[in-house]
Amino acid sequence: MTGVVAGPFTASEMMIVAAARELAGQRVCFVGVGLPNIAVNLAKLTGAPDLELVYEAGVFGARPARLPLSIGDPTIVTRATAVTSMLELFGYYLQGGLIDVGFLGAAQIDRYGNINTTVIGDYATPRTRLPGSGGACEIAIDARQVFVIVRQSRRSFVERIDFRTSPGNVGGPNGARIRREQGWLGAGPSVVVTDLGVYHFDADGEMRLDSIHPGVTLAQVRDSMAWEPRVADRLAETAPPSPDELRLIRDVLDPEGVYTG
Amino acid sequence: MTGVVAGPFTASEMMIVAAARELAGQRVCFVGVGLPNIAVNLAKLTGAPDLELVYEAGVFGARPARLPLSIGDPTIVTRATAVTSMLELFGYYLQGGLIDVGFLGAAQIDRYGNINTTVIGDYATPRTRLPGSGGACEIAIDARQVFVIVRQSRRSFVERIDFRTSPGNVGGPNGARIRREQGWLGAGPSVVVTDLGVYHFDADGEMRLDSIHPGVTLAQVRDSMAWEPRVADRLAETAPPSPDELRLIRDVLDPEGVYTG
Amino acid sequence: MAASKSASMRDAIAELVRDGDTVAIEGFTHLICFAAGHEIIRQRKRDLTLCRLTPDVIYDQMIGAGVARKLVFSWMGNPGVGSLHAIRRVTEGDAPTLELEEYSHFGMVGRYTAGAMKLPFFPLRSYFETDLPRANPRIRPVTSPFGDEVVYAVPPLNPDVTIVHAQRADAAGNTQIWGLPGCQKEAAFAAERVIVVVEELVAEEVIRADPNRTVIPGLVVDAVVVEPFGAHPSYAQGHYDRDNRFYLDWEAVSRDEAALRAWLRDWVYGVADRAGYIDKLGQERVAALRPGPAPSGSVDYGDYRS
Amino acid sequence: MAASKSASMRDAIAELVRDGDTVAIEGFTHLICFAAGHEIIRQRKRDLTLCRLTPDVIYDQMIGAGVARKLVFSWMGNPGVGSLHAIRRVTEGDAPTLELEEYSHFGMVGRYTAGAMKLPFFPLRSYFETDLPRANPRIRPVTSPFGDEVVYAVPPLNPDVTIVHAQRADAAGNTQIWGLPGCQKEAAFAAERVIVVVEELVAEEVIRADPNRTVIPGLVVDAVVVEPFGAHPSYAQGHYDRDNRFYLDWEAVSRDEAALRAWLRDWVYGVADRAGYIDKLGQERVAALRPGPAPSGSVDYGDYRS
Repeated sequence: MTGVVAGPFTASEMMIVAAARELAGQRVCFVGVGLPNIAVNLAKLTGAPDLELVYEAGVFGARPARLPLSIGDPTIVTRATAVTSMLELFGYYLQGGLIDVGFLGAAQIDRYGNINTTVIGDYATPRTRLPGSGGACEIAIDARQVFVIVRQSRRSFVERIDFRTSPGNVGGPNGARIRREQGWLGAGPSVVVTDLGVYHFDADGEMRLDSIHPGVTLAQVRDSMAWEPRVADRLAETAPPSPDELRLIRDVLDPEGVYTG
Repeated sequence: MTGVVAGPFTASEMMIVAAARELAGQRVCFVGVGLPNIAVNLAKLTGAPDLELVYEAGVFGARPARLPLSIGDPTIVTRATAVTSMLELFGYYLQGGLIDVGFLGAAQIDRYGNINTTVIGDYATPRTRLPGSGGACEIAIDARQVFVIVRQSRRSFVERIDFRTSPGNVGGPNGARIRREQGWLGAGPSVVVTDLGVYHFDADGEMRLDSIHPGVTLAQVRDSMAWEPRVADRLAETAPPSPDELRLIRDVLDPEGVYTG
Repeated sequence: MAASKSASMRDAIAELVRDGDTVAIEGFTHLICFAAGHEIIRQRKRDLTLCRLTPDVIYDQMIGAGVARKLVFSWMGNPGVGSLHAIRRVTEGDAPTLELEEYSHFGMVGRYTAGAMKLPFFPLRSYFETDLPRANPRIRPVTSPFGDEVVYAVPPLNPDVTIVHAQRADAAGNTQIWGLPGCQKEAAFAAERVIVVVEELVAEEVIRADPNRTVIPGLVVDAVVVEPFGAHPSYAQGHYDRDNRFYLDWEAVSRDEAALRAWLRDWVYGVADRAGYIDKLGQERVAALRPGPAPSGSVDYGDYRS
Repeated sequence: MAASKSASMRDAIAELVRDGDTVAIEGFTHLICFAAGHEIIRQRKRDLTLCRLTPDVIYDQMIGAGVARKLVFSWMGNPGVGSLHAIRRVTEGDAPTLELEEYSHFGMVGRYTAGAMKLPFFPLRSYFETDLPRANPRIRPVTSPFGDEVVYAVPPLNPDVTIVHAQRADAAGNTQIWGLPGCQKEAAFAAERVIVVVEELVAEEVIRADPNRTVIPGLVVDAVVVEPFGAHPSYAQGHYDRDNRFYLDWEAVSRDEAALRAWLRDWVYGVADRAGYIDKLGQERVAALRPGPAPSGSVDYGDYRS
């Protein structure tokens, strides 16, 4: 990676690159398909060559011959080192504590990293019926840490989520205590990567803006969330994608621009 | 099968034949190796051709090319229709309620069919340390019915067993109620085949001698047990092994006389 | 040796799926039996409770056709594409008409597992500090008898009928799957009745050559239906690819109730069976989904006879 | 790609098995790693808690050699032959010196499973109306939160080290087994450290050709030891037969403490490693245990790249 600016890049590319960099030093990652899949594979090719991938569909050690189009893509099975039943995947791998980093998306997220992917509106008579938990609630509890990738807006970064599908730092300062007392395996969300910036969490469990992406203003960030964000004392500008990172994304990982266009 | 007497036969052969006949009409049988294995295979060749065998070691639909020498014999795996982990064997097959008949042996058995295979003497400082439950306690609870094969003596047919490893009809009349109230899948022991005779159980859960083997006297039976046995009003003599049954045992199932000599 | 359980899809569904049944068509992204779903629609079954971790396009079609009164699930969506609009239409707004009972993936897996093991509950470390136990009172805390730790529990799920698609089975129902196994084994063992739908019916000897490959024993199988390409537009590892175009196209069909009705008329009611569906799809499209070869290689079980 | 975990048996046992550890050498009748047991004896490990559903001849040897202070098990015996007399000598009479913690088979399987799943307990329908919960206070009743049914629970078992014998693995520890899988997978996932001992080290490509055959992923494996014939006198499906004569002969050895000491001197302390043991056993005896061929046949995973 170099510091050379590589010319224009998309918001998706910036998100992928920012997430990939956060994976440096991590060992075992639980992946769905889409942006996390590309981020994880970029990390393997750059700062985290030893990263081991566990796919939610039941694959360990995938060696896809093409970019998987969905988590239902047979290319992640052929020439993998292991495939596994859902009982073993969720029981032995995830709940068994083998996953260092899990990725989550979000329809709504609050300042403590609690996530809603269930309904918008009332549960019984929702305005919008979302997909539900899937494995998200388990990832939030069992993965040693959680990375969230989400596009930021006043509809997604909300003061109060309509339904808590996946617990983040719960109610703030007490989050860590709750996790510890209830014997959770995971420490909760550690990174939120959006199209505008990168957040980490303060010791009391609240999200803190640590860097904003090139070309993004703090005002834009504030306009795209429902609460007044904490901002790092020394707010950084996210280093833009390097030529090498962009080349890997565009030529190797998503040559048809399915996810990154 | 014919009624023709086939000349001399061993006590083991009589036990095998008597057990095999009891299997008529049964569908799925849980087998260990030894006498039950031969009995089950004899039943398949005679009165219970549709019997399906589940081996405790994790094999369904075995087609052994030789008589298995132990439950640890690879011949039961090659050309079976399925092999399975212990979790699935005990969880899905046995506790899942798929087993119609399970076989148990016994170091001690009482009049209610409760069985000890754990210790003789005090548990903490035993005179004899026996193998323990293995799967016996599960078979006794989960198999729809249980067949016991045991050689009879004052040491094995006792007034009070030293340790209850596998529950039979528990305390007698209340046994069926206990099984029902606790939601057991199995109805408990239904047959006890010994070297002297065949027992079934009365409605109140106590063993009843229904037939004695050819050449055995009722006095002999009484001398070989520690309680005064109930005897059927019309005590039968067990039909001796037919020539066909003996031929199958000697020529096909155990040509080297490993178990039946 | 064992009696044949071979049946046509029509007969298998007619005899084994009854109005009001709880039905699971399982398969996590892989081996989803669209063929059975379509036959259930064609036979106009009603009031089904449909169970599945990931109600995807097949359940959108079935619920759009009106076969179900309730859905038990953990994630509903058109994977990689978006929403299931037929399901959303009956679950959103002031008067939803489809009852929902919702878990997480591991919760659903635990339910099938408890069902297969005849356990009164399955414990798991999910649901802490979430709204799911409030939304679904069948997710309940349970205290460990060792150290008083509290975890959650889900109740057993024992479908009346589980339908599993597989690469191959013998006539007795011994069924082999390779690629993602999902939770088909647990769903099958948990069920009262099991229908296996296969790409290929094989001789018993093929199954017996590799007993570790057997995922579901004939012991629990009631009918074996041979229906090549029966998992389209999902995939069967080694047989055909996911037809991604279908999933993309479904978005527009599913959004528009009239389009959905037209689709069902053309592709389900309007064809007699799966063969008719495939004819309509066209050999070119089918052929394009065939992968190249990637053989597993053979292992030796050893012939033990001396 | 992944770093090699290849190690000699000597190094693997020296580095990964420590005095006082809880050790599981699993394998239900199949793939019992006698080679690792002997190395543990040779290195004079002490105070081990040995876990295993079926402590058979290998644990009789290890306990006879004095490596253990405790045994956690469900059935102890010399299968098809009789008793384990070395174990009986330290568990019978007025002052047993080996501590026992005893379950049933499903109880042990449930313990490993709870260990693998980090569950505080595993529920099961065993132990009703038996003396086992009285003999072992770690078998406890648990009430279902659905309908108040009471079943029993066992606590998780998380060995410090699990040792698994297998037909083959790659250098990263991705391990494939065919034939009886026992509960090796659960015991491995539950363990802090895992040693895999294989008949054959194979290229990663062999493993990747058939990912469904992988029972233990390299992810949980710390060392891969190549030790052909390392499961003798038990068997490795497709590689060699059970050496039944050994089990029969063990009866006399095990009954007589002096004979056992002599046996350990000749066959364990007196040989440097497994190769020495096999030399001593003789090529004729080894060759007689080889089965004929029984190939599984190959299946097609499909090459998906377009």
